Amino acid sequence: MFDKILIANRGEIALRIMRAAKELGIETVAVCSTADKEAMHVKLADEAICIGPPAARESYLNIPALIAACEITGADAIHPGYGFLSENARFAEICQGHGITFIGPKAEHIRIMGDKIEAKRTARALGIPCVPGSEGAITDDGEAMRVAKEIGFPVLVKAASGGGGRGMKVARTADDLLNAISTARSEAGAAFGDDSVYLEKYLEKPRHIEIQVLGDGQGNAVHLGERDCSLQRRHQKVWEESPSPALNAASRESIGEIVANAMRELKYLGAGTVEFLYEDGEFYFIEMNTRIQVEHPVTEMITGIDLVNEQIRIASGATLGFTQNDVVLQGHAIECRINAEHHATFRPSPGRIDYFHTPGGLGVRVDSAAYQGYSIPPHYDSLIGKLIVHGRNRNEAMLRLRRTLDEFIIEGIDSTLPLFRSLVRDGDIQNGDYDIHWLERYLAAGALE
Amino acid sequence: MFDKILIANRGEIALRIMRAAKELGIETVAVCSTADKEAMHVKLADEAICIGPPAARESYLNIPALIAACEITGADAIHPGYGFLSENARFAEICQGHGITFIGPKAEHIRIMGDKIEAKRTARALGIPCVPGSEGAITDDGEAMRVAKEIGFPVLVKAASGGGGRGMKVARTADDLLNAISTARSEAGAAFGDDSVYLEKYLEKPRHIEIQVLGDGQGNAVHLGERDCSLQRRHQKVWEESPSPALNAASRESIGEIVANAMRELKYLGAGTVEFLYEDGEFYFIEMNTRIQVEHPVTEMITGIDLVNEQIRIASGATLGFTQNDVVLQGHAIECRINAEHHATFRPSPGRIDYFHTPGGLGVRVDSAAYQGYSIPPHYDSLIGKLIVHGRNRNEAMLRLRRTLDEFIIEGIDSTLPLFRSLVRDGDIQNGDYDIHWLERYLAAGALE
Amino acid sequence: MNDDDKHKKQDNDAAMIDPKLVDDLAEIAVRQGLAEVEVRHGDLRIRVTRQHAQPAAAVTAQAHIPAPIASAPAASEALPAKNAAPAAASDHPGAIRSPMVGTVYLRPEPNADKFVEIGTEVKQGDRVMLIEAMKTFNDIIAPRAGTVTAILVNEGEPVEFGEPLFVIE
Amino acid sequence: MNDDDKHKKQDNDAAMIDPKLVDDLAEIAVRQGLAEVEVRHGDLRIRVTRQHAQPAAAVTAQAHIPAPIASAPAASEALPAKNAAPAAASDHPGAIRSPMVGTVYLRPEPNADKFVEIGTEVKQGDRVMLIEAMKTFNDIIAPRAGTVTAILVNEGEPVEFGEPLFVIE
Repeated sequence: MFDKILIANRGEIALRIMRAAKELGIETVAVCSTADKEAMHVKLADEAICIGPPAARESYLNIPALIAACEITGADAIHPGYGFLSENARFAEICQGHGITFIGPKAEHIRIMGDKIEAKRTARALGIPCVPGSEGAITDDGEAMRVAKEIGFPVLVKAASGGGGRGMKVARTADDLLNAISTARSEAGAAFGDDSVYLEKYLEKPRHIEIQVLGDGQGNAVHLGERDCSLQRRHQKVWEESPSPALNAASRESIGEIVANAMRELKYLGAGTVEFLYEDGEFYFIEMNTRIQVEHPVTEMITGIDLVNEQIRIASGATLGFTQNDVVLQGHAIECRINAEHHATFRPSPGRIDYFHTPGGLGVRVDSAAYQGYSIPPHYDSLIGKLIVHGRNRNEAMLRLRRTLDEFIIEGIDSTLPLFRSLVRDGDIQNGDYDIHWLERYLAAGALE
Repeated sequence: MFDKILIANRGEIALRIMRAAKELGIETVAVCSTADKEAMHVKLADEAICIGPPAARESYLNIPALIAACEITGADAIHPGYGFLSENARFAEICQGHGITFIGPKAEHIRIMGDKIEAKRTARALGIPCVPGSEGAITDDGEAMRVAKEIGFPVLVKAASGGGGRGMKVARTADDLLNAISTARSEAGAAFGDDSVYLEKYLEKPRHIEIQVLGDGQGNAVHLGERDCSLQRRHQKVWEESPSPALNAASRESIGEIVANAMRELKYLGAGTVEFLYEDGEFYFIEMNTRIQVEHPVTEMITGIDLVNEQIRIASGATLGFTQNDVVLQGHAIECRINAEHHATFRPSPGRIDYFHTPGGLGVRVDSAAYQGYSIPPHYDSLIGKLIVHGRNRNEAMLRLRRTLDEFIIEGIDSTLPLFRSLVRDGDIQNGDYDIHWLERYLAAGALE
Repeated sequence: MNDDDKHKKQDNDAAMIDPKLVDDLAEIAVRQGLAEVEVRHGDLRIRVTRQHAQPAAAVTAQAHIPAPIASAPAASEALPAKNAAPAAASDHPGAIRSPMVGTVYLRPEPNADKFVEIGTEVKQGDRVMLIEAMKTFNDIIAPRAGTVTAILVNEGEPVEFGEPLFVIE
Repeated sequence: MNDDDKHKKQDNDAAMIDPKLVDDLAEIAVRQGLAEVEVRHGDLRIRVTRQHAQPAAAVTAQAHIPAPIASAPAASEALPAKNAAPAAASDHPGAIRSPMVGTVYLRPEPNADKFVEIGTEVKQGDRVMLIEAMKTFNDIIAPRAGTVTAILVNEGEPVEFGEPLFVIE
């Protein structure tokens, strides 16, 4: 096992990783930018190193600084968290080159899954169901039209290097297609320096359902059920829950086994998430995230498995300590991402938290690096914390969520708490009846104004 | 189900009950004394009624005021919490007489278990193992000597109406006996207005182990495993955990079934706890508490059963929704009672909480009615809150407890947090090697000075 | 406590300093729950500071200074207070307050006249209201002689302990 | 927000401090949830501060009023800070700070002389130290000419970004 882990991240996930390390008896090194010297992960770590100025590219994305910080502290492993360098294959390689264990998948797998076209090719080869679409980048307009007609309109034009919704265009009919391709190309070229695009079947009302996996790199892998992350705003997940209100046990087991088998074949190492769109009973692979995700606590609450603990154990060379049969999904969990944003305009609201009171009691978990008196710096994401509740069934979890949202107090800055207080009382949400467009429609209808 | 529950209590247990009621969709009425108008249970209830001045006998123990508060708010049930009127059989009867459901056992069972001699007689009749001792009160010195010799010295002389350690004397040899009896008698007479005493085998190094039960009053009852509450100071529990480090699965199942069977025979209704001393593999009944206990979350964490939810359901007439086979004990839970007291002198420290930050993350629960800016009034108990951790095994729970204690911040008043930070690092505690005298010895040795 | 120290520190231009002013500022600081008050005029400078998080006892020991309700309002606003009623109505000075929880009746029986009206002269011990609790009617009597100048509750209304009922002047 | 009104109320002939005015300001601070209110007129200055600032925006909107840092120190002390070093050492004014994380070397190789000693005159661009990071040695140069008056790190010591290294005067 490692002696000392450097946590190459900040905010709640840095604290999450630190907690797991402390509970394994491993020493922790926090890194911070000059904007984060008062951050909780700095205060609670065994050691903390300032690695650069506020701009992330000079601090949290600064590979030489992170390696140097390992050198001067003697850290023998790095946990990258999510975002920042967590899906940077070169960083994983550099770590290995310096004798530091990168707590994450093999660089090769990070690289494959980081390339959308390569990822899809690999997924298909592993038997994971994909959205019907072009076999790789489209270079010719005639071919594009042929493929689009084969898939059937509407079709989606997507940038090969894209993400976050940029470089995506819908062509509803054949007349729209060439225009959609050229628009997507120019957006992709400007945003990612790569104008290659591909085509996919466009789904009208899909849900976002993702499967959590854990593999030990030695051919053992399990799935830990799904998370339904359909409630999104601008492609950012807002509310995640498990089990999905849309799946039954048979479909859960079927897609779970397909994914777990794929990971066994791939000899995948560490935690990962295979994301799908789900419509009319069919799953369509979107991408695989080769890291821990923001919403991982939802899975922890229904499985009792500490995912970050497992990441660390596996990275240190341990094999998976349990099989698929040992994984039991119990009850229902829901996570709300509380952001420092106005609940209706979503205007970011950095600044000082004047009052901070978190809910407590049975079945309640708060993952947050905020504290009263903490100033949320304007340089990074707006996540204040995550409220996760667990109940014996979805109804109990919803009632528990309602009462905990009413107990949660954040003052001095705007937060999205009022959004969640509305959502938990909404009929569609109570019925689990929502797709990936639901929240945008709800907000557009002015439900919160 | 009830429409509106009046919570005849204050502090963290009032909040605990309120949370359970809210999660059942039941309206809540808080009551408070004039000293508690800023208390969290008052702020979070649907309605709040001031029932009297600070002195408990004029407010929280004021039966007419509580009944009148039900009348003016239309509450159809009263939850008494723990302490105050929770084990007052007359109060339970008065509630029924006014058409208000008392959320607790039948008055008859409260009365039996409230009388130590009657309780022991009943326990013995139900097959629950008792401490060898006199059959009821000792009236004659010759009889006392005969019984004491039969039990074997040392013996304990106890007041029939006693509690909290008052009216208790140890006679190590026959020479001490008559003196011990007369001292105990006069203490008991002064303290309780009843000088009857009885004799019991005195245990040298017992553990305090208690069995949680739940019955529906219709003959269905289950046990929910044990809690080890051996770490006590002046007969006050300080740290509780489950499973007990001292029991194995066979002894757990054996005593559990004995107790569950007794409750089935008694047709016990609601939550209750049968307390034992445990020494050399034998259990000795001490008493039964016919109410929810402070340390109930320990059991909730390892069973997943919401005890207060069950109390309310059962009181409304529901039958137990599960059988003994459905009860699965998972992992290990530990609770620390954080008091507003100096950690070494235990001097009470009422006053304003200037900074309050609770730990979060996986497997952590905080039950507390405190908040930043709250002033703990000097009139009531000193419990600030309970920190409960759960882990897959005792080692994980201990490491989690250590890291959460380090995250917990309470400023402005003294708290017993430093005591727990020491305990979690102590070798005996880590080994689970302690009895009911361990903590007093530890403190007497000046471990915290 | 440190108000006294401040007094002593101000002896440079002792003649200029009015202890009464300092005391007034201190009283404002305590009553308003301030951390600090500073005033300057020309060479005059007075600053009074209170410790963050004064234990209640430290201040209330000085009988002439009102209790530090300083941050209580802030804290109580921070936690959502659904029941403003108890605090709101209880501000009436000199009101006779309810000795119990219950339901108020202003007349001995439904069709009878009220015990008192505004303007009624009462003697000490006169019955002014009834409060019903647990099916029992409890007399609320005038604690002193005088004129009823306000009745603060309505027929059949629930009252809490300590809620103001009426005013005699 | 009502500070302007208060300015107007502030009469020129208020030669002495008016406690009523202070009290009014305090009442505004409490009611509006401000951390601080400061008024000046001529050489009159009154400032009231509260510990528990409510919405910061209300105060920072007025550029001339200092930001409410009131309780920030309390809060940061409240969370246990295990790493006092970064804050403690960084107070040296005018020190040249480390541009990177790494290990400091004061001489070009183990047995060589130090680049500089206290008292050494340096030109702009002179090498003063090396910092090793990722097996690479990075020159730390004098940003200006002057005399080295302090060396704040030791041979082989780890340094963080922004940590003061030496002083040139």
